[in-house]
Amino acid sequence: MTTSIPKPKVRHPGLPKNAIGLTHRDYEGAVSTLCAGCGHDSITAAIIRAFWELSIPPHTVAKLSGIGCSSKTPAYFLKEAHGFNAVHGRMPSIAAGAAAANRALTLLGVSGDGDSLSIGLGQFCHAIRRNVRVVYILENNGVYGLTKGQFSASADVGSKAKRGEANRNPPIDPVLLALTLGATFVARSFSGDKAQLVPILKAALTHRGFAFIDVISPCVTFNDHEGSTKSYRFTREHAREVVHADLVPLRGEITASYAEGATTDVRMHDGTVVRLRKVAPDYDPTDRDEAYAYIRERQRSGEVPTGLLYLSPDTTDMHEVEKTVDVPLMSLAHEELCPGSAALDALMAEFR
Amino acid sequence: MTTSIPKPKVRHPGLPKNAIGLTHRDYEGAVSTLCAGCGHDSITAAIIRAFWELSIPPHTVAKLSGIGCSSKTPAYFLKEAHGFNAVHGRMPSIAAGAAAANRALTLLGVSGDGDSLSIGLGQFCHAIRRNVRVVYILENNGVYGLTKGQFSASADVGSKAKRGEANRNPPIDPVLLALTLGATFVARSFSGDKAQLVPILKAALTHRGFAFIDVISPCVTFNDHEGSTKSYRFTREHAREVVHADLVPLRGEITASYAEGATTDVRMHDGTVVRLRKVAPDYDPTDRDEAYAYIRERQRSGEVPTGLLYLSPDTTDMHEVEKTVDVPLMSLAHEELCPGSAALDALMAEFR
Amino acid sequence: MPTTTDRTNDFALKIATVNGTGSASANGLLMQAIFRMGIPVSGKNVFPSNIQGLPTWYEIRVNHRGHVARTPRFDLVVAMNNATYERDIRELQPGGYVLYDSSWPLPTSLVRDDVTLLGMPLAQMCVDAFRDGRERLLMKNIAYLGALTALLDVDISVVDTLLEEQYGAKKALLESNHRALRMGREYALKHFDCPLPLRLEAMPRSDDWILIDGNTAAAMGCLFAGATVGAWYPITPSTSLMDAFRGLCARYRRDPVTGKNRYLVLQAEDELAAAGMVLGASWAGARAFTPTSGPGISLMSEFIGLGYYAEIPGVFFDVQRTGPSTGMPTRTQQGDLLLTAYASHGDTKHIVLYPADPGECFTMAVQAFDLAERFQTPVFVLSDLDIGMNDWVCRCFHWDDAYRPDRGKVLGPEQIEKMQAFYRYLDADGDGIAARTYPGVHPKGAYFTRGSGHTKLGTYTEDAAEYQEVMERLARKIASAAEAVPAPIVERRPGASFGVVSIGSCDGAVREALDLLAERGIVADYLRVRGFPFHPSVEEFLLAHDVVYVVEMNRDAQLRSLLALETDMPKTRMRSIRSWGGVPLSADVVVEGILESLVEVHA
Amino acid sequence: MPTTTDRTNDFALKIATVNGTGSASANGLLMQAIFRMGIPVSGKNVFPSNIQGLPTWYEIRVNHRGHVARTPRFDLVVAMNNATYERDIRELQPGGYVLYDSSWPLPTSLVRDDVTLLGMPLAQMCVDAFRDGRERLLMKNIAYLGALTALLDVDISVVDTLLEEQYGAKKALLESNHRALRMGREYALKHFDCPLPLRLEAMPRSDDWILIDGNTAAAMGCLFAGATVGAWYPITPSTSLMDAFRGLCARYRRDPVTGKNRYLVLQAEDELAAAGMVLGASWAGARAFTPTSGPGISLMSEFIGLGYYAEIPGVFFDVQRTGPSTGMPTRTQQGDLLLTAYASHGDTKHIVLYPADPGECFTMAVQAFDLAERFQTPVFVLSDLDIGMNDWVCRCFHWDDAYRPDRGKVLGPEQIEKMQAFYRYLDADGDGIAARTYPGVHPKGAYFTRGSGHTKLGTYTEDAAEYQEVMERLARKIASAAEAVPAPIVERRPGASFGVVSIGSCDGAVREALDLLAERGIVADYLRVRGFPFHPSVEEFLLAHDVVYVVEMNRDAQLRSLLALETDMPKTRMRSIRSWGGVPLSADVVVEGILESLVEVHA
Ligand SMILES: Cc1ncc(C[n+]2csc(CCOP(=O)(O)OP(=O)(O)O)c2C)c(N)n1
Ligand SMILES: Cc1ncc(C[n+]2csc(CCOP(=O)(O)OP(=O)(O)O)c2C)c(N)n1
Ligand code: SF4
Ligand code: SF4
Ligand SMILES: [Mg+2]
Ligand SMILES: [Mg+2]
Repeated sequence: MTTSIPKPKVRHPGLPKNAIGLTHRDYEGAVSTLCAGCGHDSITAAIIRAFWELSIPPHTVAKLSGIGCSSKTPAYFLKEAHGFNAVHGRMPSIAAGAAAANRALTLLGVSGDGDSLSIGLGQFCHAIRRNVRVVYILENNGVYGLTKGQFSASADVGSKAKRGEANRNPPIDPVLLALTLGATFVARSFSGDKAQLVPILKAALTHRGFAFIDVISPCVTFNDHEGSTKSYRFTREHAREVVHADLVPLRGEITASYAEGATTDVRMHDGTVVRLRKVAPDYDPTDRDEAYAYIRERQRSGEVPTGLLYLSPDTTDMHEVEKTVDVPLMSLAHEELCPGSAALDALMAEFR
Repeated sequence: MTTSIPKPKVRHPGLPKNAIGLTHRDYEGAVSTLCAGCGHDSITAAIIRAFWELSIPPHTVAKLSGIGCSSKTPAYFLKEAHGFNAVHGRMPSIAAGAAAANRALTLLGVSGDGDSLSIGLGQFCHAIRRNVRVVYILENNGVYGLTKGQFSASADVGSKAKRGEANRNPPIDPVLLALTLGATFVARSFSGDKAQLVPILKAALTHRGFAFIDVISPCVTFNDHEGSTKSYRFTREHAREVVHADLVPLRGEITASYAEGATTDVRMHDGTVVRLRKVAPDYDPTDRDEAYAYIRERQRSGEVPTGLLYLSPDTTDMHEVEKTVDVPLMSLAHEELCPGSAALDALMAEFR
Repeated sequence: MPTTTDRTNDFALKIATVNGTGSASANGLLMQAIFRMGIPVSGKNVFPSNIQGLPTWYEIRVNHRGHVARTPRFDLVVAMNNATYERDIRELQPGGYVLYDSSWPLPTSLVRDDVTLLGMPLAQMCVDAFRDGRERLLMKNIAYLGALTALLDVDISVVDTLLEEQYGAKKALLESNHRALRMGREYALKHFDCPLPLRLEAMPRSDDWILIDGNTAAAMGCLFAGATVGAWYPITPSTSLMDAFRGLCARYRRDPVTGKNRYLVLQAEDELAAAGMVLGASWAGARAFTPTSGPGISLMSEFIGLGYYAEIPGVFFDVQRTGPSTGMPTRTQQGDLLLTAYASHGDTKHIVLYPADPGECFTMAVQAFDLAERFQTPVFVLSDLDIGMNDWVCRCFHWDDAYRPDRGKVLGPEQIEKMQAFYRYLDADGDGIAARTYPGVHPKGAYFTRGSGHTKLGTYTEDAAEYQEVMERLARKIASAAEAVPAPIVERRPGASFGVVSIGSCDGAVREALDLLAERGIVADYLRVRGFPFHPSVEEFLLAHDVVYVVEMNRDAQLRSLLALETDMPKTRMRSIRSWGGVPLSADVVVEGILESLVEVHA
Repeated sequence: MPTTTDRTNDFALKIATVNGTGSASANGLLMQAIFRMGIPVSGKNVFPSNIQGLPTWYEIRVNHRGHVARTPRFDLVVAMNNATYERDIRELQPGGYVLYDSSWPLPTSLVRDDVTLLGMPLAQMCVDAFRDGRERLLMKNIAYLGALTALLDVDISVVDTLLEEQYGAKKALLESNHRALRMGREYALKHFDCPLPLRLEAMPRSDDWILIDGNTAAAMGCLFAGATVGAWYPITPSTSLMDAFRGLCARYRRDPVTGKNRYLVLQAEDELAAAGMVLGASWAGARAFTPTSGPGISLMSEFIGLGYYAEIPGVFFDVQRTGPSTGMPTRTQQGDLLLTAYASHGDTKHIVLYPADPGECFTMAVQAFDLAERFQTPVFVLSDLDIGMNDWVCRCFHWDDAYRPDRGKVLGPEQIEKMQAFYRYLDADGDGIAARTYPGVHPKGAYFTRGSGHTKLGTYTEDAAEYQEVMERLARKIASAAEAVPAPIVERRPGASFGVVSIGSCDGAVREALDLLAERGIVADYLRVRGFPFHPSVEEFLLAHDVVYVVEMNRDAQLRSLLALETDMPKTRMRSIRSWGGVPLSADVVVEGILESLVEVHA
């Protein structure tokens, strides 16, 4: 569990620097105001790590969220990045708009299970469909944290509330949903497993399109008790990594060798290679239907399969689909946009 | 193609009567104002047929819809049933409320692909999750008919608009979506195939829970041209019935015999048996994952699988989940609801 | 047989047909031909919320003095829909004419002895002249158009040119149209007393006039203002605005080298998402807009509040239609005046522009972007179905190449670099407007945009004083927009005994009414509001008159309410005149309303 | 050392802690103990929109005359949060006291020489006395409570009883609480000059008083009114309303034989769905309601318009919070007055009730269902965070067993059977209200509910006259509700020179202010509005005064706007007094506001 406490004025010359000369601290944000032990804070730490490792200039990132404890977290990382804490459940449309305006921004969306699967379900699904380029993290704790512990739509049947009452509505599984809707990058992880989450985040950041990461992120205050299926303990006991992602950077080389069939390499648009190490050798993480069937099968046997579960080898994001110019629309000069008086005069003739 | 033109004042003594003495005409509504040839009108005809055959008293039904050409159709059948033409995309919540208030009503919801898969997607998904008891028909034409032909979210990639432009966003397949969300009754049919649709409707009406029927229903005005994948022609050529439903009524008997493994019988709550005749003998329409995988596989080979694709053998609807009394809540007398002055006085003591 | 006085270039006609039968193009041709003859004209398309088979009307009014507001007094009815015969003939003025399809006899019950029946076996003629079923249906429309050219003395060469322009490439179609046109015309010339006293006479024509609908004009405004992101969910009567924008962009916004698009139109999943897309795109530095109608504004309400409080620009076109709820989607109204002024929960107030015609749709669309970015807030452009979807004769649009978008206070990387620290909500200039930065520009420019309580430094707060400080600035900021919105159009007339105030598409009818009243010696000053918060001159005008008539198109006198709320004019001095059944206002309503009220006052 | 005058049963204190540390229960115990001593008291919980670790305050005011509106003038601060020391000590009145945790030294910079510091090593004491970490944290709160019992002279036996009632079954917990309480009390008795001049003295107590929050009271109203369907989406500060309703139903709505539920609560996926569920259930014949707050009302706007136009009942509780957008969700305000009165696009107007305290939350909840069904329209109950979530001393609620729900005009099967034909929107009685039928009841009762244009017979229309006929009836119907909503509370005082109007939770502070002004010889009449459309007596009151002060809690004077819009009172005669930073109104604001204005007028 990490709480990011930036001390902005103090320089730490001893801290390791990344390729652009920034330290880990340069990727931090304000002090977290979440409950001590909240899973969301660990995800924040993983985000900081991933951006630092990839040497992404913080100010080229925009952090977007809805409303909820999870949605507060963008304040706790990348203080040099613009943040947008939208209204409840509607971050995906803000993301689509921001992506439309400036395709050069790296968009990171953080949401909760209430935010994405209840009030925001429609927007979530349509952002997938539109393949908006955004790394979309769903910090999934099975409850509404900020409004004090109601079941969310991801709560499993039989999972118990703090006061003992069991949830009776079937859960919406965001991973299966994303696969069904044709998402091009689908992962599930656990806030307690940074070793798994950081590489997934890095892979997501190289993905051109909607990169979806469902992260089980226990709510210590309202959903970490006996009988909950989103507790630290339950998740630790039931999570099974089925695909591990490693990032082979542009000019990098992975030297370790793996058994035949144990890995699948996917080359991303920018040339980076995502190497998927699979637990089940016959599992193909680039086959949507296989991924779906495999996850369902494991779930039936009580497991929570995790990892970069599906990665589409080819993907066209919103801008490619819409054939927009390569530069950000917001950077176009007035002259490039306004046809001018001569054009108007000519146009007017058509209305005479 | 049928347009229902009731002639309310004229009695037709020669018309066949159902078990409660009503003729087909008694299940009709106002004259359709849809375009001649619209698929939706055929669905209307199938609905009339199914209700008549099941001898359901029209006034025990409530017809619900959103906004769109499809959503207008409840005016064209069951004139003796209350109708509720809600706002765009929000019929599922009206259905949940109406079901909550009066569990004795037979609820029939009619929606469009714009209505259910765009603006109403969230409500649609959550009604499935809640398992509200309603027969939910999605009259799917791949376009927004009423607003003149924009692509809807069910339009296939590459499907062409009337003016030639091709759709580039991946479709939301409502059948796969419903399966993923745990719907307990999932069917797909074609407005042009009454022989298939009527039995599905009848089976749906006996289902205790959310019975979902996606009906491809061509829009002759905006989406029935060459290049459309929701045209009459395309659908006729690509639809493949994979499961045919027959209803074996309470005291009925199906005499025809089928080859081993070619049928699956499912006994509904009211004792009715739904007999599922399968094209693929090894296909189990009561297995959600098998259904999903099978549909995907057929789709990859360019087919549109139709029929009662999945039927959950056991299902608990919203009222069962919530353990409400057996009678409609709206029928409870004031005395059964109001604790009265003595109870209030006693309660007050707890606040002193 | 009844007689009519000479009505050259001064009459109204109505064409009653069934929708989906192709009458729109014939009607449009007539309208355009009259326009090309230089005669002031208006056309109102009264269509059902339905795709095919229901009654639809096209109303045309010509008036040489330029009064082309809708009139309910028709001199000629082209009665092509027997389902509405009764109503159509009933609504005809005494002395009027009915052109009908005599392939079937007219029910005798409908015959009025104070009108002239002009029967013409149109269906039969088309069956005889054309082979294909669909063609027979369509050409019937062109045939009645042909008859009308004779009856009304339309310059046939103008119609020929129009047909040529429209179908030039499609020879077969052109030929059919020509044939049908001539057939109708010749029948009329032969059988009727052509032209009728209701006739047209070409007037001097200038290039200064165009025929255009408001949604197309607004789309041009978006194009010229440099909007790059449009997000929308289809809804009548706003849909054609985005259609037009896409059409224009396809022509003007393709990169000449790569062929790639310099715009992105997002068909959103609903209006909530469309609003979010607009705010997201504006926040990220694009000019973004959404066209919608009343139900959409209701759905966008939460996001509108976010835009107000987090100070994010955005342009929202509300092409108003009739009614609360779904209402009558194909009828016009001005029912969203109160809603747009104060949309969303909590204390909010918004900038709203009120165009009166397509010309103002064009200019105000551009102004809306400037105001939205200058004041960093959502701006509404409140048009209506009549302006948006009907063709209007307007002065030609002009563009000033010196125009540069007012992007408001946006700090560039150099400016940010020079700053000690950047605080998003700090009113450095004392004008209520704080500078903003775009994401991705500079590390020091980063801040956290949120709809929750924040201080002037941009940090989260739950402190009363800090919260109030920002909210008070917002109130000042929006109040200061009163001077920036378009000033009202004011016409003072010597000897005026009262004032009249109106808004938007009421303009034409009110002006006509004022002329009619003036003819009777009743003189009034006139003001048309064009923006909210109201320009100071609005209050001045009001206070300068003992009595002001407020003319608008909604049930609850919403403009009067806004004026009562936002100016010092006592409500008692503002009398309400309203027309809100869904059809455009006509001068009669205003004249009668004022006369009745004057009588009351003097009684 | 400073001195204070004797302040027995007349002072205010503030307890500053960190949320999530368990102080709420200690604070509640103190509040309850004072209540049980028969002393008028109020407690305001000022908490952050956060779960753990941020500053939170609990303010208690006692006043033997019954004035328990919030006061910003604190005589004692229990300073348990060093993050807010500075502010907490700054806000103390001269002569006041600070009880603080002296386990760590108080920064000298904070020391004020006009207040008395009472240091007590609470953390240390708890470390010594308790083993478990969590227990040490929790018991610190009970220890300061113990100290307060000594300092304020709280009847310790009352606290003992309360602990017994609360933890009776949990022996270990009870023991710890007792021990901590005694430890704190004894320390104080030993080290401080107990009691302080700020002390409590039991007053005669009657069973007529209860301590309750408004959300619980509203839930009771829903229970007793016979509501069976509740639909909601969680949102602060309305969440506890549905929690309470479910709790009550679990006790009172189980079928005694089957154990099955006579209610159904639907946790909706969002507020739009919650509104749809309410309308669906009401349409089908149940009494249905939803609790929400401002953002929820914005999201429900489209459905509210449908309810209005299609005439479907529904009860909407808006427990108001601060701000536009997300604002300050844990602060109070009256910012939705305009929104709820006219919510949704097009011409609409809604019935709204304005409770001032939990007692009215109970009665008005019941009235809301009756009004909604009688007028067949959505009805809002506009509470706020202060009323909804804080405990208030109220008169005991009573229930009249003769009460029968007013279901409005609903035709049963026999009545329908007897009719020639049923027309849903026909105003048969001339009162603007048409009879309705429930689905499933009778074939002849069927009709088509829709938000699109319809005639009085219930059929679809796009005709102006038919459309207007129904809309005009709706206007009449809602106007007639003015006589049916609760009449305002009016207090006329001899010699009054002006009037004061307020609303909702402003009541206590305004009453106190009027008393304070009266002490200075400034006498005013008082009216509190309780319903919208305004009861005719509201206008009477206004017009009877040359000047009326309108006191409310929002930035834009929304009540004053509503009064200006809906009555003939000239705006110029209504002066606005507002407090809108999120904390409940205090009498000072009103007194100062009126005094300043009087000076201005006389200057
Ligand atoms: C329109 C609206 N409705 C309701 C709320 C209240 N609300 C705030 S956060 C939240 C749920 C948060 O749950 P989730 O997204 O799972 O986030 P978590 O707190 O669990 O991380 C709700 C209902 C709101 N802010 N806005
Ligand atoms: C809030 C709102 N937005 C937009 C509309 C406009 N609208 C009416 S129907 C419709 C789409 C209908 O498409 P679909 O549901 O597929 O029905 P179809 O007409 O194709 O049967 C739209 C966008 C509306 N009525 N309400
Ligand atoms: S309530 Fe739960 S989700 Fe929210 S901060 Fe605390 S632990 Fe995290
Ligand atoms: S537009 Fe299409 S969907 Fe609508 S009625 Fe016509 S054919 Fe049917
Ligand atoms: Mg959550
Ligand atoms: Mg459709």
